Amino acid sequence: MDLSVKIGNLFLKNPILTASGTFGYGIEYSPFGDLKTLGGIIVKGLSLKPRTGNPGVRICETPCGMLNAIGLENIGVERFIREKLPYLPWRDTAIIANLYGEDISEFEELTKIVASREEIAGLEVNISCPNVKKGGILFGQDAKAAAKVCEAVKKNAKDKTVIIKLSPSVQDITHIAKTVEKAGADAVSLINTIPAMAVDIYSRTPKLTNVIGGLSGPAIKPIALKMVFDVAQSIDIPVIGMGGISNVEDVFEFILVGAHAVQIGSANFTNPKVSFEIVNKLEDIAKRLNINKISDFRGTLKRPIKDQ
Amino acid sequence: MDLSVKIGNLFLKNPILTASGTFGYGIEYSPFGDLKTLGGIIVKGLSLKPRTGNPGVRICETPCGMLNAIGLENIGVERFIREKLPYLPWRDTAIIANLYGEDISEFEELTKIVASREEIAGLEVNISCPNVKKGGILFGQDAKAAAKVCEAVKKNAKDKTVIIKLSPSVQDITHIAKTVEKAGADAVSLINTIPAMAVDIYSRTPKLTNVIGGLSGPAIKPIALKMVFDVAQSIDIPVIGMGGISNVEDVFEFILVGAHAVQIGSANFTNPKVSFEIVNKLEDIAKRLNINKISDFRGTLKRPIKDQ
Amino acid sequence: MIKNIECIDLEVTEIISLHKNFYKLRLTPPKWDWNVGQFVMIRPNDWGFDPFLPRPFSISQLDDEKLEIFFQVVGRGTYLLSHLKPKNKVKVWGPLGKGFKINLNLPILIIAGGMGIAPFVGFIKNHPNPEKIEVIFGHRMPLSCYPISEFPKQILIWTIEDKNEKDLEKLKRAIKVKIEGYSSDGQILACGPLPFLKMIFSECYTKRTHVQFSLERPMACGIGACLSCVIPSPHGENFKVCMDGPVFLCEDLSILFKQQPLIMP
Amino acid sequence: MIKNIECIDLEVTEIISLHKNFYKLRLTPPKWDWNVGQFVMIRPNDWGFDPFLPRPFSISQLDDEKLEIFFQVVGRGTYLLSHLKPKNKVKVWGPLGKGFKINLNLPILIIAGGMGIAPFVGFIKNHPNPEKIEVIFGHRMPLSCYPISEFPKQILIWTIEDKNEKDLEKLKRAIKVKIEGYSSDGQILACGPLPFLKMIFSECYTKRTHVQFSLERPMACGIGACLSCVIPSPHGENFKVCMDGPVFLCEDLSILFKQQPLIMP
Ligand SMILES: Cc1cc2nc3c(=O)[nH]c(=O)nc-3n(C[C@H](O)[C@H](O)[C@H](O)COP(=O)(O)OP(=O)(O)OC[C@H]3O[C@@H](n4cnc5c(N)ncnc54)[C@H](O)[C@@H]3O)c2cc1C
Ligand SMILES: Cc1cc2nc3c(=O)[nH]c(=O)nc-3n(C[C@H](O)[C@H](O)[C@H](O)COP(=O)(O)OP(=O)(O)OC[C@H]3O[C@@H](n4cnc5c(N)ncnc54)[C@H](O)[C@@H]3O)c2cc1C
Ligand SMILES: Cc1cc2nc3c(=O)[nH]c(=O)nc-3n(C[C@H](O)[C@H](O)[C@H](O)COP(=O)(O)O)c2cc1C
Ligand SMILES: Cc1cc2nc3c(=O)[nH]c(=O)nc-3n(C[C@H](O)[C@H](O)[C@H](O)COP(=O)(O)O)c2cc1C
Ligand code: FES
Ligand code: FES
Repeated sequence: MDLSVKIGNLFLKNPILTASGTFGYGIEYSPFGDLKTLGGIIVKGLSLKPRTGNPGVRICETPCGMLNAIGLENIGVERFIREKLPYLPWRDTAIIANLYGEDISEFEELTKIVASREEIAGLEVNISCPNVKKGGILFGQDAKAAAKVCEAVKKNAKDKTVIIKLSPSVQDITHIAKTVEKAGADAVSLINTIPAMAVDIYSRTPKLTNVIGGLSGPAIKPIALKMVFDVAQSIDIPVIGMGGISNVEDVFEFILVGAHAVQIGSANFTNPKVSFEIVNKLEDIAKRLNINKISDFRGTLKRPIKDQ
Repeated sequence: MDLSVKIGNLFLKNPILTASGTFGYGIEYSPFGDLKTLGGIIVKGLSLKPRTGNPGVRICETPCGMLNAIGLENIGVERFIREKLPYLPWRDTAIIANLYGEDISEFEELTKIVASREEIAGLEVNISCPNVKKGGILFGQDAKAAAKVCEAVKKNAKDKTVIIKLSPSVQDITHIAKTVEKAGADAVSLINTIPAMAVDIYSRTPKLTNVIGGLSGPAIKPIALKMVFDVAQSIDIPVIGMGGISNVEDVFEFILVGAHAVQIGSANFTNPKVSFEIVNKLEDIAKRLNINKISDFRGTLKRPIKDQ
Repeated sequence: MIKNIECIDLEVTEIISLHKNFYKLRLTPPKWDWNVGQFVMIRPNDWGFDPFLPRPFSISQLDDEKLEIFFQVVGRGTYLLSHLKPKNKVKVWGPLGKGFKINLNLPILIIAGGMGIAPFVGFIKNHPNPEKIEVIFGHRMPLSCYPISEFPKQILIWTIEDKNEKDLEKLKRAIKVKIEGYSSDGQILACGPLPFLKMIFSECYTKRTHVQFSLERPMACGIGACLSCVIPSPHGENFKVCMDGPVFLCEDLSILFKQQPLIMP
Repeated sequence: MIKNIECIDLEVTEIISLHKNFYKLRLTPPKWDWNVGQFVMIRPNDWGFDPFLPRPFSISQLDDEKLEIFFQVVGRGTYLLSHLKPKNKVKVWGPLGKGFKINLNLPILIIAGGMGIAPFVGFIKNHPNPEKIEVIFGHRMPLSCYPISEFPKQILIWTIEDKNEKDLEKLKRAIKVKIEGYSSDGQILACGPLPFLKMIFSECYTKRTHVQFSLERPMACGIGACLSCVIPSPHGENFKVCMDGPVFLCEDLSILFKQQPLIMP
């Protein structure tokens, strides 16, 4: 059974990636499975300088999902390369750096740093974080800014695959997708979390100290699926889908609507073995679906017969 | 305890309305409670001519929510007035007509028809339905078009309160809210359902015959709450909040972030008595919250102390 | 106009497994006037928000001792129902829809496919003249899954396994022959999966035989409010399966089964 | 670097209610090397997606017979946990975090507030020299809610109800006096709600007494990956409560409790 996927220069042995911010720097999950079996690991968003993130309460549970307002806490790209990367099985699985910059020049510098590392297989550019004051979602909501970030990264990325991570908080996500495709992106990934909030009526306070957070988990899966479906039909570069994927059926749902690969996010919290378990189940389901290659299934959604 | 709310010329004895499309024409729910006790009833979306809606499977369940693609099936405004309105307790509770037109002139005509009926207390203008080919969400995503619909309705609405129902599928919902405020809206209501989809991997078909549907239910509550919070801070006219409200605590969450009133939608399906039960519990919770008037609670969300 | 519908919290009194995945759920009985073919919406009180929607089930039996539902586990909702325990509380609204119109004095042919037997269980068990009932029962699962053995011995019951093309042919022939037999003076009631009903429909429609069909559609409200369960009707406006049905006459289903609308004799 | 953490499906063997809303949950025991103060993440296999997140609980006791969690029902998750039945499967990962550093030969003062007693239950019951342990236990609910009566009789235990200002004063005084007593050669371990810990902190911090505090924070992963549980540290970078804690030394908490960072003796 051929489960492999090519995305730009990026070769994935299977379509299962772990989503940025939900799988730490990868190493944290090594007690729960063999990291080498994963299609790839997208590490926590990296910035030039270490960031301490947002103060106070950063997560809260919601119906079939959760809010987070971590605020991109991370140890910075340099320490990541020094302290984490050597312990990751980068020869056997794709390690993808997720990048966050406050402005274009930060993105450029970050890209230069990671593009020179053979251990890093690709870059995911986060222009969609709802939890930071500068950059983040602001780039993702502005087609021109998104294109500029994309060009700047691409120019400095050498042969590394550049994936632009899109925000769902736009009127028409296919417009941004097409824009970054034109700007040279090798792939897009979607969706990042959806801006949302939760409050406590008795204390009259927001549940997150940051007031606003990003919604993730199964609650958003139907929204994510539609966006992936729309984007996959509107561009020619590969689409990496995510949003609420929790089991192997969900994976194939995203592939059915056109995704080349997928990312497992918040589900890692409900079961730290889930990404490994999903990888193990891929072949089984593929057999049940009567497909020999994952790509035979991609985008094969049938249109229903309209008259009942 | 004063639970009443004024929204334009509209007087509600309490802030609980039932959401359009989830409470039929009202009469269907009379076996489950006294319709007169409700703050108001917003009836199924009405069009000039009867509509048969979308073919095939129209709903499906999703994590903590549901998709629908009814496609605005309704008996048309004339039959509604003849066959349903006389049986509704319009002297004792606010009956609000939800209007759907394919173009401005249809909205004008619809408005003329309902504005002349003393039984109808207010109009909710649906410029946000994701399940129809013409009008609907297209008006709601275009500030200029939204303003035009609003002006056209307002001009013909006589003294009826005009509520514009906003779509969440925009980049910045406060922008549309401000635009319709300027165009004369007496209030806005939000959110309508979020475009979404679901698929079956074994048959490779969408679960809805219409492919795309609108997501509603508790899954979207955190998104709705944030939008209501944002809109309430950006305009001076009242905001009616909805999206996943399922119990009386949810009601106060929306009031806490600034809503004047709320609508109970999909929750009516999980328990046909829920809207009545929520009305009954309002005073109890208000007491626990130490408030004498609902309006004392409105918009009193405290900002958290940032350093933990 | 509004029938005597109510929404109440009932208590589970018993849950009986006939076979893996086949269950009888018994609840404290409400006092309802009801017809065979009517249904209830069920939602256990401890479901939280996921699963979200209630589930529709035929009233299989309702007497002074119990409201009984006969169900098969087919997905998450029915799986969770099968784990209910005595004393668990369940929100139930009903009796919903229009049931079968039955004349107890005339012979009755029941054509049921699989779980399509559910609405008839109590009726068959309690009919004053069981020899008036004949049943064709098409099934894929072992017979022990269904409460067939509880039926009075006087009832003529033709059980036909439906596993392959040959079985299907046999079933078709049996249905054809029996329908002809009942076409002049009997009553024919049918319930089962859509393809099964369609097969019966083809037999009866052109011959203009009166058959009553009970349909299933995805439902949210069960009371005609959400418009999720509709099917096209020959009259232009849609039928709401939950209110106008779930039981329909043959001629009502001409559009659904894609025949020309036809005036029945 | 990575400790011996595993994620396994355990079976409920017993669930014992001490009092309304207070439960001991017993699971089939994993074979773990663990410390007092370490915790597990728990998620019953039948939770579906709602509630979504797992729940953190201190390991109250772990021996050849059982892994025991002592918990209070405070919300939906713990409510559902209290309805678990023997044989139900529960996903558990652990042992997580860093526990208390304990020298069994030295006298120990445990200061616990309410459910803060949970991590100490097994330790107190199984200590080879129970006379070496002294406990200050502040509580709001009746004593019968907590497994206090199971403790060996040799243990000095000061139970202080904490219902009003006066009680609180009494509790404060007791803590102050005891902390002084243990400051030179004993060990002090504290666990309880944040305001309770802050009170202890004020006592020990300026006097530079060594106290080990166990903290609670909302958690998603429990293993240092999600960064949801962090607190500010005096070293600039945040502490992850799930990995760097949940047990911290007094001097680690100066920023959290808003004192100036201070070099401890
Ligand atoms: C009027 C009526 C009477 C019924 N009587 C019985 C009965 O007596 N015994 C019995 O076993 N089943 C009966 N059904 C079917 C039963 O409602 C479904 O099997 C059940 O809802 C499936 O739920 P699930 O969560 O296990 O499956 P899932 O497939 O997980 O359900 C997901 C969603 O699809 C809907 N759905 C799935 N299958 C059906 C279906 N066949 N009909 C309607 N909605 C469906 C569910 O309501 C739910 O919203 C009846 C259906 C209707 C409409
Ligand atoms: C390391 C650690 C050890 C713990 N040990 C115990 C124990 O031994 N016994 C015990 O009864 N409780 C213990 N708790 C607290 C316990 O985790 C919470 O009471 C529980 O998560 C509440 O869940 P709920 O769904 O009932 O409440 P809800 O308030 O409905 O929970 C909603 C959300 O808030 C989070 N949350 C709520 N309260 C807390 C809290 N105090 N700490 C962390 N997250 C919280 C939940 O995880 C959940 O995501 C411990 C917490 C931590 C962090
Ligand atoms: C706790 C948490 C932290 C996250 N951090 C990042 C991040 O650093 N960079 C990023 O691009 N996305 C981040 N995300 C978004 C996820 O990668 C993913 O896009 C989102 O959670 C939707 O997928 P899910 O529903 O499967 O979780 C984070 C999500 C969560 C829940
Ligand atoms: C079955 C269904 C039908 C609906 N029909 C309409 C409609 O006709 N007009 C309208 O403005 N909104 C319609 N809505 C949207 C609801 O009024 C409401 O905005 C939405 O469901 C969000 O609220 P909820 O999460 O509480 O359901 C419909 C929603 C559902 C679920
Ligand atoms: S189920 Fe709602 S109208 Fe039939
Ligand atoms: S709970 Fe995830 S980092 Fe601590």
